[in-house]
Amino acid sequence: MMKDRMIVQSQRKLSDKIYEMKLKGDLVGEITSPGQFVHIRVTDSFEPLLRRPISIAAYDQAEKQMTIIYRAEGRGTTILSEKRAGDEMDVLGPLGNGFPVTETASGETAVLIGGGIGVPPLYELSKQLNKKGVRCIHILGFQSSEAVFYEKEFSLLGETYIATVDGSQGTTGFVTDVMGQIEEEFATYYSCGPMPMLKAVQATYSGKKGFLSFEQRMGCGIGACFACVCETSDNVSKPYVKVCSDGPVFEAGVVSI
Amino acid sequence: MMKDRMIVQSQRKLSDKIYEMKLKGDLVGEITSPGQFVHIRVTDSFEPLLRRPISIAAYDQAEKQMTIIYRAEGRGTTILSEKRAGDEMDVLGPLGNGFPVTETASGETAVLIGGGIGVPPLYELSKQLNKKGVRCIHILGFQSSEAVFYEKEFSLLGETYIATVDGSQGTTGFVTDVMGQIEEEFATYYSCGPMPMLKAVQATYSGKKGFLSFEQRMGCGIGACFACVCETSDNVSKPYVKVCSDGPVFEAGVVSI
Amino acid sequence: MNRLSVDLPGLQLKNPIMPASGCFGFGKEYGMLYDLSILGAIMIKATTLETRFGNPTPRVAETASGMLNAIGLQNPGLDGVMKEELPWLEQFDVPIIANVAGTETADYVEVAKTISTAPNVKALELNISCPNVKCGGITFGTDPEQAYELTAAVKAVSTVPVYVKLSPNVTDIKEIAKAVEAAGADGITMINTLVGMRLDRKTGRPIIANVTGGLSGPAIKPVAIRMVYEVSQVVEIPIIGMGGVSETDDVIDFLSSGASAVAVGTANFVDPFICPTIIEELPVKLDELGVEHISEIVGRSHRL
Amino acid sequence: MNRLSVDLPGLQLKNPIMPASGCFGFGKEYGMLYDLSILGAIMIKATTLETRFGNPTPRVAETASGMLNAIGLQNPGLDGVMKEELPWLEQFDVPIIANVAGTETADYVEVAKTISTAPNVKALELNISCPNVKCGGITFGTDPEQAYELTAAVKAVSTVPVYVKLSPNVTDIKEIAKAVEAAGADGITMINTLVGMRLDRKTGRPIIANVTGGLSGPAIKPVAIRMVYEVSQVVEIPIIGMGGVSETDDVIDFLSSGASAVAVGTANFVDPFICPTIIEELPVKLDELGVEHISEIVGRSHRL
Ligand SMILES: Cc1cc2nc3c(=O)[nH]c(=O)nc-3n(C[C@H](O)[C@H](O)[C@H](O)COP(=O)(O)OP(=O)(O)OC[C@H]3O[C@@H](n4cnc5c(N)ncnc54)[C@H](O)[C@@H]3O)c2cc1C
Ligand SMILES: Cc1cc2nc3c(=O)[nH]c(=O)nc-3n(C[C@H](O)[C@H](O)[C@H](O)COP(=O)(O)OP(=O)(O)OC[C@H]3O[C@@H](n4cnc5c(N)ncnc54)[C@H](O)[C@@H]3O)c2cc1C
Ligand SMILES: Cc1cc2nc3c(=O)[nH]c(=O)nc-3n(C[C@H](O)[C@H](O)[C@H](O)COP(=O)(O)O)c2cc1C
Ligand SMILES: Cc1cc2nc3c(=O)[nH]c(=O)nc-3n(C[C@H](O)[C@H](O)[C@H](O)COP(=O)(O)O)c2cc1C
Ligand code: FES
Ligand code: FES
Repeated sequence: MMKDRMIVQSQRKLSDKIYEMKLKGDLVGEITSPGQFVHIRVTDSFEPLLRRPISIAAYDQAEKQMTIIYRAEGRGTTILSEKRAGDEMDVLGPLGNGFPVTETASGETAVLIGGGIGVPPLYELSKQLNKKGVRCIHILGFQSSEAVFYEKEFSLLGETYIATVDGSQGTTGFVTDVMGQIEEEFATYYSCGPMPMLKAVQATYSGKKGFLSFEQRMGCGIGACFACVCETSDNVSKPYVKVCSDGPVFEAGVVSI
Repeated sequence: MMKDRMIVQSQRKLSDKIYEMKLKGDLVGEITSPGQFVHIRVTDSFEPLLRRPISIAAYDQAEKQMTIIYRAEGRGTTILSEKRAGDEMDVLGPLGNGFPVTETASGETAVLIGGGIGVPPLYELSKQLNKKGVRCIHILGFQSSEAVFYEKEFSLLGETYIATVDGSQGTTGFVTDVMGQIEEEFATYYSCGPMPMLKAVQATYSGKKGFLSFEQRMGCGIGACFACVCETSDNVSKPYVKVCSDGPVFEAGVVSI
Repeated sequence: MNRLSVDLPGLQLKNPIMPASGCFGFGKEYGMLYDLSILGAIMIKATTLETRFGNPTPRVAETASGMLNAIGLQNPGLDGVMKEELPWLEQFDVPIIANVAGTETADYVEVAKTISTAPNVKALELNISCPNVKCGGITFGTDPEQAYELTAAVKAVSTVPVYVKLSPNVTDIKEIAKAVEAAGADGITMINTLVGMRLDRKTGRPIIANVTGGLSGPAIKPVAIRMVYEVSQVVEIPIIGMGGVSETDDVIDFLSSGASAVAVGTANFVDPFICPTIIEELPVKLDELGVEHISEIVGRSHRL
Repeated sequence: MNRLSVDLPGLQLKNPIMPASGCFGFGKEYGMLYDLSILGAIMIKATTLETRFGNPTPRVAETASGMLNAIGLQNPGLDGVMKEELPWLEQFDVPIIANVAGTETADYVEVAKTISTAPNVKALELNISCPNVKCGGITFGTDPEQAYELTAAVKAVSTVPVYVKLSPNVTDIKEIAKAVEAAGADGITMINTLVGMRLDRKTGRPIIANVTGGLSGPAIKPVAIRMVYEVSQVVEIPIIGMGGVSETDDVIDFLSSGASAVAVGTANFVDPFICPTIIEELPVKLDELGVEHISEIVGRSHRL
């Protein structure tokens, strides 16, 4: 973990309100797994005050470059979307524990299920699983076709199913509607998305080995403030976990949802 | 008075912490006299919250362009100094009543006395007086030679004396030290600068016709909030004046200093 | 149907937006920028019995997302307001809420009695919460009994409904609210400013000549929203909410927390067109929220 | 001579800078970023008698130049703090100020008695001002008599000096300060958070699951400075000031207003290196101000 002044390399709009930004800096050298995140200070002023947690969507340690993909919705992410190549930004990271690539063996199949802005960290995960010889199936859920991004990038890494709530692209409905259609055997699943989706995914694949990445509103991002706790299920020894430092990725069943 | 989104045409550093910025917009069409000011919102965010009052240093109505000169000291003016050509800014103005050019007749002499960031509005004033055929003598006070700006510009418009507190340029001391040396007759004086300077100028030239431009911390800038009042001298009928809407320029003797 | 209309004691508002007292003078300056008839109402600058010059300057200082002021109730006095300011405002089709201030009960009563007879004054706003005057003002606003007495005394003489403006500088604002309701107040306006201070970095001395000032602007909005939420659940009379309103979403927040209408203070200095802008944007917001009439969102933060 | 040293009851500080309680956990996380021995002191997270899970999430929400929190005093309980957290902190050359919380006098007393015996705990900070727990906490902080009783009870059992942490959510903070001084408090820490609220824009419901939260950050600094200014003039005991400190200039402001040392809370989240940065910059500021030792600026806002 370090605080780095990273340099914006590029900024591009991918779809409705969704932006992809490339950043360069020494921080990249410390990333250890896909699914870790960074805590970004979008301005040097004190308004907006807090950092914004954003997942690392891809990284290249040789180039010291990483990619983030985010939705410009509120005040902080809107300011983020106005940065241009060459701008400097205060980035804290890498934070947290990402998806365990080791949990799926070469030759096995993994299902990666993402919803909305939960999709980005699955991209680096799929790249690493592919590299290892794991077959990846991607199920990506969005509100509508205008919100879809990185479909082509994922397709290059494995079968990719899209679900949209309004039916404007792919299957009409939720990722779980696609999950029901997949008949193949698989070893593990990995998922990132909004809480109701994670809940549905865990229920649908109950009994399967899976890893879920959670979101919570954060203060410090490093485990000191107790803002981001989740209660654990009864069968876990600790009463709570912190999303920022114990997670954001937990094995299915750990967090009570 | 209007609220205009003006476009930054250029930004350049003149001396230690002093910047000159040119702005373009319809607002320029409404300027009626030198010494009026604009109230600038330096950011679209709410931090810093308040607008900053800055004098109009020069304007060109045909080109819809005006110049401001300011010291980047606090939070607001520092943000101002980071603007680049092409940026848009929310500017309210022109505000207040400026220096009366009419009070000096063609062929007469006027003394213009400025201190620090009180110097800028005297530039447009001198241009207009010159145009009218008034002979201008400029006495400009600064902290040190590093803070001096627009000496050449003023010299082209008339005799120009510099005083610096540390003696690194021109007369050592204050503008009043130069004023004592001027032996010529003059019809009027015009002054802008910090309160202690205005006080000293008014005392030195007591009995003379003069016009002083005042500063006060402001809220609204248009006369509604009563932040910027000054008490008047006993011989004036109103008990107070507002710097923003009654001033910033008052005839010597009106404001109690 | 007007989707933005609000009916309150004495006040038939075209829309729930009005400039807050002290941030709009008596309307003349903003009247040069837009037609004041579009406003829901206007809360004019505090009026006292006698002319007041107010506090020495500096009277304002900026703080993080906020500002301090210590104007000290400068105003032309009851006479001047009755003879000059209110008649001038009659050209506009807009109800006036007269902010009444004083140092003791007798002044409040005298100002209230007279000013409530002005034809365009449709309600009074009893200022028991001004932190910037030495005696009177805030002391009435921090003690439930004194607040009760003063409200009752003013109610007895006013010919128009009386709203009482509460101070946030108290341990329990609900108590003061209940006291003024019991005394017959027709409505509550809240919040006035929080008492704060800023020092000069070089000298270490207070910037505001009056030493302390009232904190307003976006910084205080979370406190204001909390207080409106609390008070609206313990009184039956309507609330006009304020404190940091700077954009249309803030109005939605105040209404949701339990206010029936909203006043805009400091934001007028930041953007002199903020009131007309909000009034224009409100119907669009209602569409986004799927709401037909603005009254539907009042109090939704705590409605079941 | 160390230009930054500060001597307070029980505390010999290398410098006046310490992280505020609840914003630094028990030091482990920030300890991964820098050497905790450089700090003046550490105010650890509130310790209660039993383990507490705290409030449901969301527990934080951002506001203009500030944030709300309603953590609800989550902590491992007295036992856990005594056995794990405090021993871990012993590796650093830094005095610990233990923040003590509870719901009734008996808990406070029991926690205080035990925790004051830990070798690195040099002072207690009695938390009578936490706005985020249902009973206890803030009620002790808003009533001078209860504040007196509790302070006296804790003083009777503590083996180290006791500082009392005051709530800003009161009509007159001077009264509470005088009460705890009379009860034997060795110092005062102030301010805790202002009670505030933020609503979700779509639903209109409170974002914080606990409904209200404590407002901290730059937004509250003017209120904090005003209160330190007021209290430092009516008590003899020293004050550790806090509320919005985010840069070195803010430290100068708090010292000028009358605090002898300064705690940094929310700013740690914005910049995890803020404490070391301020400590590094302080001597430069002293040079700029032409001051040899930091104690010279304490209280200069009201010194003659
Ligand atoms: C571990 C983690 C990884 C994330 N990765 C991504 C990503 O790769 N791409 C992406 O677009 N988004 C991601 N998010 C969500 C992202 O952090 C929020 O969308 C963002 O903080 C909202 O900020 P804003 O300025 O748009 O909204 P505002 O409404 O201005 O935010 C106000 C406050 O609420 C917090 N907040 C609001 N929504 C969320 C949320 N959903 N989760 C956490 N905090 C929130 C903000 O951080 C801020 O403190 C991630 C969240 C977490 C916790
Ligand atoms: C009518 C008028 C004309 C002016 N013309 C010029 C000019 O041409 N060039 C120039 O450099 N400066 C001018 N000033 C002064 C200028 O407004 C301040 O230097 C500036 O507002 C400081 O802002 P900041 O962000 O640097 O400081 P901060 O310390 O961040 O300011 C905090 C607050 O204090 C106010 N403030 C601080 N100093 C002053 C001051 N001296 N006068 C008024 N308000 C102040 C700010 O406006 C702001 O509200 C003028 C002031 C007035 C009243
Ligand atoms: C410069 C200024 C002057 C004010 N004068 C008055 C006043 O005369 N009477 C009054 O009741 N409130 C006065 N207030 C308080 C406002 O009406 C309002 O309650 C407060 O500023 C909070 O709203 P805001 O954050 O939108 O400004 C004044 C506020 C400011 C900033
Ligand atoms: C997330 C968070 C947790 C806090 N927890 C505690 C606590 O356990 N005990 C306490 O006395 N104060 C607690 N506080 C209050 C701070 O110690 C401090 O008094 C307050 O935040 C004001 O300072 P700041 O503006 O620098 O944050 C907490 C504050 C925050 C933001
Ligand atoms: S965000 Fe502070 S503990 Fe997780
Ligand atoms: S700044 Fe508001 S009256 Fe002058």
